[in-house]
Amino acid sequence: MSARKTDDTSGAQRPNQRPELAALDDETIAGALTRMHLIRKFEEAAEASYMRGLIHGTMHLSIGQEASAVGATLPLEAHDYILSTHRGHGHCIARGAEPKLMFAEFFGKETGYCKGRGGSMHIADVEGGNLGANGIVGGGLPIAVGVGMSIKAQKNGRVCMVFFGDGASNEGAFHEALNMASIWKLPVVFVCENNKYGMSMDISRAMAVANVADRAAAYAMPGHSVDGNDLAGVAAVAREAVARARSGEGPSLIECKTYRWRGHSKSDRNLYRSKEEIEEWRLQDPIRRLEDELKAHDRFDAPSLMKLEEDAQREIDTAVEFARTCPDPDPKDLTRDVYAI
Amino acid sequence: MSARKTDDTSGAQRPNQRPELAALDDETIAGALTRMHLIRKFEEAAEASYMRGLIHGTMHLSIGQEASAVGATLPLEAHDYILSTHRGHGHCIARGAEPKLMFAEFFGKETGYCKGRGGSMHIADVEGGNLGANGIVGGGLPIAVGVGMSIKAQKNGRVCMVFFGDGASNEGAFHEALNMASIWKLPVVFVCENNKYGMSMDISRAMAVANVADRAAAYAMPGHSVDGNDLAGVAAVAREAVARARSGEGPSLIECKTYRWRGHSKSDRNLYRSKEEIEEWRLQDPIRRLEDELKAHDRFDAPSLMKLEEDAQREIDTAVEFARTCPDPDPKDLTRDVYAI
Amino acid sequence: MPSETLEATGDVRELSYAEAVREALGQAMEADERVFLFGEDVGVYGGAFGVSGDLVHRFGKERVIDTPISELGIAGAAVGAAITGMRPVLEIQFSDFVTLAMEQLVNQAAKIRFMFGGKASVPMVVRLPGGSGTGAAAQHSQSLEAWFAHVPGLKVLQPSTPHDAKGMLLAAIDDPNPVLIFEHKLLYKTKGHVPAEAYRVPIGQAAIRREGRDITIVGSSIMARKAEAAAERLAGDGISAEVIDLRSIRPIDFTTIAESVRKTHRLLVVYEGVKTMGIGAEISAMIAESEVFDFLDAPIIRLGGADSPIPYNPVLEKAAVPQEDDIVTAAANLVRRGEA
Amino acid sequence: MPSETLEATGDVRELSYAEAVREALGQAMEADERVFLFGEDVGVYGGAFGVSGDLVHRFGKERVIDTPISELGIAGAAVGAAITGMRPVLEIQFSDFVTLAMEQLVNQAAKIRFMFGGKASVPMVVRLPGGSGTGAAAQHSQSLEAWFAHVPGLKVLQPSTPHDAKGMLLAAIDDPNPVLIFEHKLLYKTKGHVPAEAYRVPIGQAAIRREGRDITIVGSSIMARKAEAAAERLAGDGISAEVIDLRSIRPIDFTTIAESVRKTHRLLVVYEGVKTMGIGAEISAMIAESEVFDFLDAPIIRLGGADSPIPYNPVLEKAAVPQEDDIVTAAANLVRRGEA
Ligand SMILES: Cc1ncc(C[n+]2csc(CCOP(=O)(O)OP(=O)(O)O)c2C)c(N)n1
Ligand SMILES: Cc1ncc(C[n+]2csc(CCOP(=O)(O)OP(=O)(O)O)c2C)c(N)n1
Ligand SMILES: [Mg+2]
Ligand SMILES: [Mg+2]
Repeated sequence: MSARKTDDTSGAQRPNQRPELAALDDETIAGALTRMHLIRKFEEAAEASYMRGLIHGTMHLSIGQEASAVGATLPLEAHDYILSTHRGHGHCIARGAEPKLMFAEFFGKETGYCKGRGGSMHIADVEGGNLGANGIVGGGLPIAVGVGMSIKAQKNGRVCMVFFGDGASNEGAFHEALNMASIWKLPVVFVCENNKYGMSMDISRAMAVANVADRAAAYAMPGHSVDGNDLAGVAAVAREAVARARSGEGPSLIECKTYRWRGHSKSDRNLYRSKEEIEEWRLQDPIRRLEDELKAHDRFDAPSLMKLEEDAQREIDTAVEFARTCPDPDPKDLTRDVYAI
Repeated sequence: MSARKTDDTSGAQRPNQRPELAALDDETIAGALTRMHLIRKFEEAAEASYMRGLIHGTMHLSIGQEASAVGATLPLEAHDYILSTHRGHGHCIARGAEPKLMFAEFFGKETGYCKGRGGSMHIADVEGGNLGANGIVGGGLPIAVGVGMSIKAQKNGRVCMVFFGDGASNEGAFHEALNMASIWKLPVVFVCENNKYGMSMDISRAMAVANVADRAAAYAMPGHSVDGNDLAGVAAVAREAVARARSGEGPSLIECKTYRWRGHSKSDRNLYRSKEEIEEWRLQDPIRRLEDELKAHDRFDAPSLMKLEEDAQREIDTAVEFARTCPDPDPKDLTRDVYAI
Repeated sequence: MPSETLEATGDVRELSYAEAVREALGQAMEADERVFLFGEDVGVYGGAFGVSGDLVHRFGKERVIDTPISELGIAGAAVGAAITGMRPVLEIQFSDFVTLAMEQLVNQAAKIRFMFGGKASVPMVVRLPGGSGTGAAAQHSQSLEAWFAHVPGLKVLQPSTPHDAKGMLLAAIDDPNPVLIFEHKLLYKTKGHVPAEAYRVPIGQAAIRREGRDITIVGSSIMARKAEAAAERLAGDGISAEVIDLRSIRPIDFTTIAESVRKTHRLLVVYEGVKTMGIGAEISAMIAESEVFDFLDAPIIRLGGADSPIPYNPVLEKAAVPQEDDIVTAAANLVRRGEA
Repeated sequence: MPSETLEATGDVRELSYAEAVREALGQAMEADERVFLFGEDVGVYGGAFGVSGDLVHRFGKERVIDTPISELGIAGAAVGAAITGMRPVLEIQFSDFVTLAMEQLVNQAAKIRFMFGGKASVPMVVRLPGGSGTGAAAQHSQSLEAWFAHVPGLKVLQPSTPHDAKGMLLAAIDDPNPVLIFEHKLLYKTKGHVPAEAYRVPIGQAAIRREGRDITIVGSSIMARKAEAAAERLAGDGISAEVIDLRSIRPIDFTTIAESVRKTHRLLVVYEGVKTMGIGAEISAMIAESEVFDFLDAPIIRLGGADSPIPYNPVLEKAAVPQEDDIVTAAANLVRRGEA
């Protein structure tokens, strides 16, 4: 989905709809929905693969958070950059990664994005503008500052969007990065996916302010807190922040309030939250919410929505099959990629 | 100076004076002035010793910042803690350290506070509640959190006051420490001595907000910005913050706006600031300002003020003489203090 | 596990390594109210590796404290608590994250006592789960203990058995200095005999896990266990290997190693950290510069981690650190070389 | 300084080490607009040790960038700039402060290429003034280079002469990998011959500073200079010492050292970092496990920093690191021991 399309109408042709939704044309919406489905199906297949013993390490699933990944990246252009997190499958797919190469990575295959060296927590596609997931909470934040410095030095008009969690916003790296981006007016958009927990730590125990976005004040940068399960709402806020970044006005902090349906990782026994809470948030399913709204406005009918979902499922099924049959790396190549020559 | 004395009048007997000054009785004022003189004279003697080759390393002088060190610590009680910085001579003296043992340390002598192992940047007096200067910018901030945890666990009613500079407030340590102190409502008072520069970096280049105190909002803690060259003003704000900490309501952030007259350290050629700026700030001399105000209100006459200054000078002169004649450590004791047994 | 049964007294049970650590924590907290536990998800979650388990329910949230994700801050908090009368035990969730806390551990914890002329002490313990083998890739699998062995003022331990995990942790909590304990993640589920009482395993003493004549194999952490298994196989080939479990890497028990090498004339050192500048380098160098040098009949061989980050793919991951087979082969080669 | 005059071509001047570094920076920035310099007070202040000097006036504030005091952040910024086409050169004001930046250097810079399957590179340079001797005490005097020599993915240099300071920095800026350069503060004012053109000193090659027959002395950074001076004195006592300046500690030039030891049969390694787990441990271990072992006539002796933080008092401070006298004594003892 290109960002230009999303701005074509300003909702003029869709007067009954709230402006955030009206701003997105049908093609854009279809593309966004497809990506949300791909993310959801990717995660489900990842989980199933884990159960079937196809996966060696751990993984962090973002089911329930699809609107934030897809909405935030919607205004990005092809040459823009993202930096992602340990819970990064969604950001990858949102940025246009190929699920089959992601699965290949996930299965540790030589054909994977990182030739099986990185795995779930390190999927990257530098050529494609995805500068990598990160196993270190908050690890991408200072890197984003440097990317912003590059963009500024190279005057190439790009934008860098960096994702991180609510938990990450208590790392010193958060503070240093937002401060530097702000003083140098770097073209960086900081997107906090506040899913209420840093592993088992409820955000209300981990910080004294109500919103991560409140912290933007410490850097004199705009802070937006948005319903992270509302694709159109996230996209609207992101569009503003990306435009601001691109025009040289500096960084913004966006907080998407959302929720992860699954445990933090496979070792999580959900001792720190209630079934009721999880159930409540499942009712806020970002995909169903968007579909329902589109149907209510007669923009898409049920069969065409169903088709988007089925197509996504098929792509994921094919991707898993592709990945399973790919070759493992050769141990003799162990040190091949340590140094560039 | 005990804190109890400072609260005896609430200024009732000194109606013409602003409340911050009125709140301080004569004994308190005399004690505070003495300490400010001691700091000033200590720093001048330190500088002179450096010129005479008595000192081996570098040093960071706090001339011009005396009101912040003395004012902030004025409400502390004997058993309270402080943590200081690389520019820490003033905090030490304010907390009641003996100049002769400080000079002994400064000259690297076995009789110094740290037996000559620490030097200017590490003067500590753990028994006396001074948990140490710190060579690492922001290094004391996370330590203060742990001291706060101790106080809370031991329910001993103490308070920990930690000093740091404007430059330090851009370290990740600042963010992590203020956040933790806030969520746990620890009895910590964060005192930022904003002297406009972190070495050569003007605060307006180093951060985008106007005041360090503005950052308190990110931790839902009170933030006070105060004229750091006004002893009475600093003391008033500190009194409030210390009381808040002691009563279990949690930490505060105080910003004392002040200025260092000397260069950052001995290698500083003052290329980053103008003579005019330095001159302007010299007119804001915290000692003379206080003296003038006291004289204007007829609380002290010129001769008694002069005597305080002369006594301080004498104490410093004696201290230097004492320190010069003390023995160097014995190299065979090099590893003696590495491990506790 | 001969040394365990030897050292055990009183009521001895089979516990996992993780359970042994938890038991030590519980006993220390029961015995001394200055002791408290903190770190990310050590509370109701029970710790990322289940080590703290139910401790929060036994001791309450004031003594088993979940922290924000602020590694530098929590390390500094440990320092502050330690110098003012507490006995903090900090868990760094994965040892890789200690990269964020180096300042406080190295510049503050390790140096405060010295910088203050011996007038303060910093009795804190940091537990650091480390090592590869779980498919967690390059940023969650490192073995960084060698860095800390380079820092005067710290003590650094690598217990390899449930018995030592408990006894060394209790010794560390007693110790008036900052002690770092690297726990290999793959050891958490391994079982062994653990006495019920609160015993101490002294810091700075290696353990001879198996006596032998032909070669000394020094292993640390999980490699001590692999070395034991390898020695068993070597015995089948007629090679008598003495296996030393290093246990403490700062200080290092030079005497035990030196005596063994004096007897066997050959030394193989096995460790999981990157071979270059890993702890085996120090052991080799200590022996090579001592009088024991004259007793050596063959070069001192090190088996350490490959010169690469830890890869995700499990085949590569295994290839990146010494395996039992590698130890058997290296030991056999070394013995044969000495004989040729 | 024989090797310098040997390597020099064209216009050769006397420059200080600091001037040589500055010249390299200026030439790199002139030749390649991707190169930029940043760090705390590198701009109008000219750098804490005066290294950047007037560069901000020559290249402007966009390319010589003062940063806030945020070591983790600036290290990460270097990584981000490097992976997106720039060639950042970062100054960490004192190498001690790198303790705050380990995460980005070790988990990110060193591993990104590997974790991404070779699909990215991280061409960045970090300059780290280090070492003792200035009375700056324990938190401003460390020699931490050994830590980084333990990290695959990094390159680590310790030039000891103005000539190498310039040539190795230019090579580092060309290098597509993250390169850390530890500069000893006491070397900044030392002078030496420096060619005017932009030459490179290859990374990974040690330099033989003096040829000899009786003993090989390997020194790194300032200790290479002290070893040269010691060798001169030893010559007066009839001992012919070969002096090798290590220059690069990751990778280490094993071949040059091995060849020398094969000839002299004795090895003394001198470095300022704490002896235990310092770089001398690796050199000793490399030799002890190689075929060169059989050529050794005496133990491999290491002279390194004392097992203590660096003290403030100047007498203690000197006692804490190897001095010229120590080198002379150790070398003489070693040669005599071999002969006895
Ligand atoms: C520096 C660091 N500390 C701790 C961890 C372990 N860890 C991984 S994810 C996580 C929780 C992160 O919370 P948040 O930032 O809110 O992201 P979320 O998992 O909720 O998406 C923790 C503690 C880590 N990977 N890196
Ligand atoms: C972590 C760290 N970074 C850099 C330095 C070098 N340094 C010492 S003081 C200083 C400036 C500190 O500024 P500020 O916090 O405002 O305190 P001030 O010197 O103005 O009192 C710097 C950069 C240091 N000591 N520690
Ligand atoms: Mg979260
Ligand atoms: Mg300042």
